[in-house]
Amino acid sequence: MYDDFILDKDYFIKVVEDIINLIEEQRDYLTDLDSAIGDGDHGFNLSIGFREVKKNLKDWQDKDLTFIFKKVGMTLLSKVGGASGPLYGSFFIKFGEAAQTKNEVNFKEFYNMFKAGIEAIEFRGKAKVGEKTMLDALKPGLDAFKDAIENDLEPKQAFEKFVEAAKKGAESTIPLVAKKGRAMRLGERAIGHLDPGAASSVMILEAFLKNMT
Amino acid sequence: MYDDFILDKDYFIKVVEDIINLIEEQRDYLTDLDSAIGDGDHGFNLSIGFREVKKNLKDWQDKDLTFIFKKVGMTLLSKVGGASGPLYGSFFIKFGEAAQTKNEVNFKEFYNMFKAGIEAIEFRGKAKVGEKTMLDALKPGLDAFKDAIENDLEPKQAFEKFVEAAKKGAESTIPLVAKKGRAMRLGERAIGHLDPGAASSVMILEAFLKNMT
Amino acid sequence: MRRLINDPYDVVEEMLEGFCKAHSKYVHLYENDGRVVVSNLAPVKGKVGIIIGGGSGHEPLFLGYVGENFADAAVIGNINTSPSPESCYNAVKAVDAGKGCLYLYGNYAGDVMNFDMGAEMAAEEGIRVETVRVTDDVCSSKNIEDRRGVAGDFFVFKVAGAKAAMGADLDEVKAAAEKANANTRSMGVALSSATHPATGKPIFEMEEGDMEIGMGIHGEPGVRRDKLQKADKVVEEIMSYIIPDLPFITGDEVAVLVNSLGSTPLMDLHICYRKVAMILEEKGIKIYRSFVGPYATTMDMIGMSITLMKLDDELKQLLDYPCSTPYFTIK
Amino acid sequence: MRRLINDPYDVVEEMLEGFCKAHSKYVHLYENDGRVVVSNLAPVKGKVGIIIGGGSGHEPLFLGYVGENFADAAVIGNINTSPSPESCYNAVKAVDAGKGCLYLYGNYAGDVMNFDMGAEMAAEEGIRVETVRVTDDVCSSKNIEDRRGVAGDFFVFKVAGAKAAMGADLDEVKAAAEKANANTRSMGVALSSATHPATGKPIFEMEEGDMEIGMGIHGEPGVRRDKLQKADKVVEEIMSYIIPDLPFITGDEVAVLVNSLGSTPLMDLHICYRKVAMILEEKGIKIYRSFVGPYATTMDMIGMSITLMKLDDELKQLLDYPCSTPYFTIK
Ligand SMILES: Nc1ncnc2c1ncn2[C@@H]1O[C@H](COP(=O)(O)OP(=O)(O)O)[C@@H](O)[C@H]1O
Ligand SMILES: Nc1ncnc2c1ncn2[C@@H]1O[C@H](COP(=O)(O)OP(=O)(O)O)[C@@H](O)[C@H]1O
Ligand SMILES: [Mg+2]
Ligand SMILES: [Mg+2]
Ligand SMILES: [Mg+2]
Ligand SMILES: [Mg+2]
Repeated sequence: MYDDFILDKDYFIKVVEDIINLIEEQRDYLTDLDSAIGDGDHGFNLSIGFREVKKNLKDWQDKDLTFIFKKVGMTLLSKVGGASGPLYGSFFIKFGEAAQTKNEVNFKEFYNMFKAGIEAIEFRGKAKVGEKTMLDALKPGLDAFKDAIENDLEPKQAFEKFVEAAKKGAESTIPLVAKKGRAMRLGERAIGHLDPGAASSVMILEAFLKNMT
Repeated sequence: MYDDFILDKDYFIKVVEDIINLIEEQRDYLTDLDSAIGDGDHGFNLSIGFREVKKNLKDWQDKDLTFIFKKVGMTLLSKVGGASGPLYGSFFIKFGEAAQTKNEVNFKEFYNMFKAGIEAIEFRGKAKVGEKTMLDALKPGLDAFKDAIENDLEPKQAFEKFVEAAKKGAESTIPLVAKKGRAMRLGERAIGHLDPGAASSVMILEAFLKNMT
Repeated sequence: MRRLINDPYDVVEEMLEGFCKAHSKYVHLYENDGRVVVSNLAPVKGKVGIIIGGGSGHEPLFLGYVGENFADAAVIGNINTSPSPESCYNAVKAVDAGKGCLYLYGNYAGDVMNFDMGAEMAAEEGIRVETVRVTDDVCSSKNIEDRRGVAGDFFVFKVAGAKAAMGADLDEVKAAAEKANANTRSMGVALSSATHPATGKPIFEMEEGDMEIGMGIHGEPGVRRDKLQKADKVVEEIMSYIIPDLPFITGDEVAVLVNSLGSTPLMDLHICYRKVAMILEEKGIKIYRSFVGPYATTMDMIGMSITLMKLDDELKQLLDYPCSTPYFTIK
Repeated sequence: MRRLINDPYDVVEEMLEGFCKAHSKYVHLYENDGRVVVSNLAPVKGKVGIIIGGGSGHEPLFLGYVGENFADAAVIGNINTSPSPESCYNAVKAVDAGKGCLYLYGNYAGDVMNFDMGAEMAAEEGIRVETVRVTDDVCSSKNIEDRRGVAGDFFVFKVAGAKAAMGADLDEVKAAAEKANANTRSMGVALSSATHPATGKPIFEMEEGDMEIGMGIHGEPGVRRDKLQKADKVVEEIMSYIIPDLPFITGDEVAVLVNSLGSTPLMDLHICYRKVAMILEEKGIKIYRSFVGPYATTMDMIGMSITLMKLDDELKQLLDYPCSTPYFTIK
């Protein structure tokens, strides 16, 4: 089942376009989340990066997935900076690498791309679940995705589990004290606020889901 | 009639005390007037000066009127600065000098004190009536005072004419374009606002009137 | 109110106490007058005494420029208010080295009266004191001698300080300062009022999102109030007043000062500077040296002013002349 | 919004363009990277390369301290956001003179990740890059290595810059910077938020009349929010955190920095400095040298921070060592 479920380049390009639009639309919302517990710029940071991606996406489209996502990642890395630049930058670079210069991937490969990307975030940021970061969304999400695949759920259903669990994970950051990033030193005062990076992670996953048929 | 109307030291001390209180009470009002057309500090400036007068008045009381008003004037001169410091400072110094080291003065001498004081303001500031300054209150006031004396009005009545004309003069600054002081460069925009120095001048005169029996 | 102060009636004295402690390598308070900040080097033998001053609230102007090869003393008034005649006179006593003194200040009615009285007192003692009043604010009057002094103070003071440091006599120092003043033009824009510490209120009203072109450094109203425009537009408008006023023309060399009125980030100042430089380049006016930062402020006012000084060889040399003060140093 | 800008997405580039024009005597943009501000003297033969950097919005930090005997390059991030790994690496390429380079920056998750990646890239080229992260903000964590860097950056950078200028090797420069960092403690108070130019809104909410003790220079929340107190009270509270933390004790000699977070008038800073000096005097701690002004800001934030650095003979010499940059010069 998973071998036959092919995600082609059109799909990934549409996803990237959707992410670009989502980040632009949600820029101020993400920034507001960061105001409460960080330095009030997460949405703006991502929008700087994805505006640059938007500018260049056309030039990359003819190349393979590894190339495209390397470019997306490098763009975030070089234009965003901060915490989210290297984290999402590494995510997309590794995400693309796992596609092994193909132009389309099957569902199992698709899972491996996320696995590689999320591991890159872990490696770069050295955060653990429960420290009130984007990993609180991504890690439980990935686990649920894996479970779903092991239980042979339909591809789209399996990815729905991913997004659902990521959402739940993001919400789980609300009552948490932050242990990483700028919010770390907030102590008790971080409690009651959704982590902005967790929120943007969910948005990105939703763009992947939305374009899945 | 005017020779018998004696103003003694008690009178002058009470007047100074009243001015001190008036300036404190009206500090923010005068400052607001100055906000509209100047630099928003006239009341505060005068209150700095008269607070210092208040501190030292006790030490001067045993001396003659010339000494006392010299001290009042010097205090304003040295503590207020700005435009109103030298103007009111010179006023009080010359006002006192005209009392010729006496401890009390008759009404004619009283008139001469104001004449000397107001001339000092003219000399220092080089302003003319109609330039939207304190002189617009003081000059017509003094003229009316002089007329009243020439027409043999009762002393208190004569001084009422002074204050009345000064008030009218102050109000006449409202439609004026300023030609001196900070408001000078306001052009048309000074129109519609009472000059703060004219307003404080009227307050000071009112303290003289109020204590007259 | 968003000011860090104690009793508002003590702000000037407490500031001076803090200032003279923090910068004790450069300055001290004159023993006979707590409103006179004196350079530790003054009186400097064989040098004309350079005395600057005016109201408080414009820091680092005036006291920040007292030190080596700049001003010998600053006379400090209350907020937005000229110092007293006595203090102006005491500054002369503190720094005169027998070569006379030069008073330098912005042209405001209050300052003129008080410094003039100070000069009269000095004259009675046989000390010669000359005066140069800075009149750089182009929009403050049609008549140049009626104009106010704003951030151009900095250029005129710097030039006079250097000329005196080079050993010139009083007439020469005065002539250099007058030339600097004659060659200097400024204009500003305010985006907010300033907070008077006594009342805790703005010294005038201004809506967020508005700007006032031509605002003075005491909050004196400017030429027009409007909705805030983009930085480039604002700079264009200001430059359109400054350039034809002198006029500055193709082939001229200028010093540029983009000055913060207090609360404008260096980021914004440099964005403005970028446009100033572009306009000057377009007009073929060469920038010799530039200064960007808070040089003459109005406490916490948000806003910016642009100053140009047309240079000749003497002014270049004087501008570049090394000096060392708490808030301005050239190596 | 009360900011003078054009398109908010261009603020950093336009600021850099203006900055490098205005201060072209000192700096230029690296030809291969528009986010690397390089000293005109770099690479300096025989000298360790001093590279500082971080997000924009803290001007004059970081770019204002690039010049002679201070930093060789500053790497510039977006507002409140670390620069990219590529730019951190490019800075090394721009200034390395064969003696290796030292990265110096405030200890923030983003900066650590990006500079570390830059160092990895340099290592691949065989260039040795060491790192000292400034951790002076006492209230940002119990563990010193988790603490953020705030205005203490200035002291640590100054010390490292001087040590490198004296010809020390990379290990010695790093050791001096580490000593400076270990001896430095800071804490601030904010009276307002700062305006993010993109949103035009404050980066966090703060009522007029409130203050937040311990606020970070990116607006990270502090230890408590309360009604604004008198300056002396605020200083007392901040000092009560700083002094026992190192601890600073009787007989110590210190450098003091009273820093504006952007929109605090020098008047208020000196009123605060006065109280700092009184407290130190009481405790028998001697002030060796003081700095008062905007050294590390948060755009237009109103607020102030206090930094103390405990000195020994070496640190004194390094602090006093002459340097010349657009925003800090010692003659
Ligand atoms: N070490 C880390 N590991 C994983 N995620 C992190 C880490 N540090 C920060 N983050 C994420 O980054 C988000 C903040 O990103 P952003 O505001 O763009 O960067 P900055 O903190 O530099 O301003 C946080 O909400 C958090 O989810
Ligand atoms: N040349 C002058 N002659 C007479 N009065 C003047 C002159 N200049 C200013 N004034 C008066 O001084 C008032 C302002 O005083 P104040 O606000 O205390 O001083 P400053 O203008 O220095 O702030 C004006 O309202 C005006 O009445
Ligand atoms: Mg952030
Ligand atoms: Mg006034
Ligand atoms: Mg005034
Ligand atoms: Mg940030």
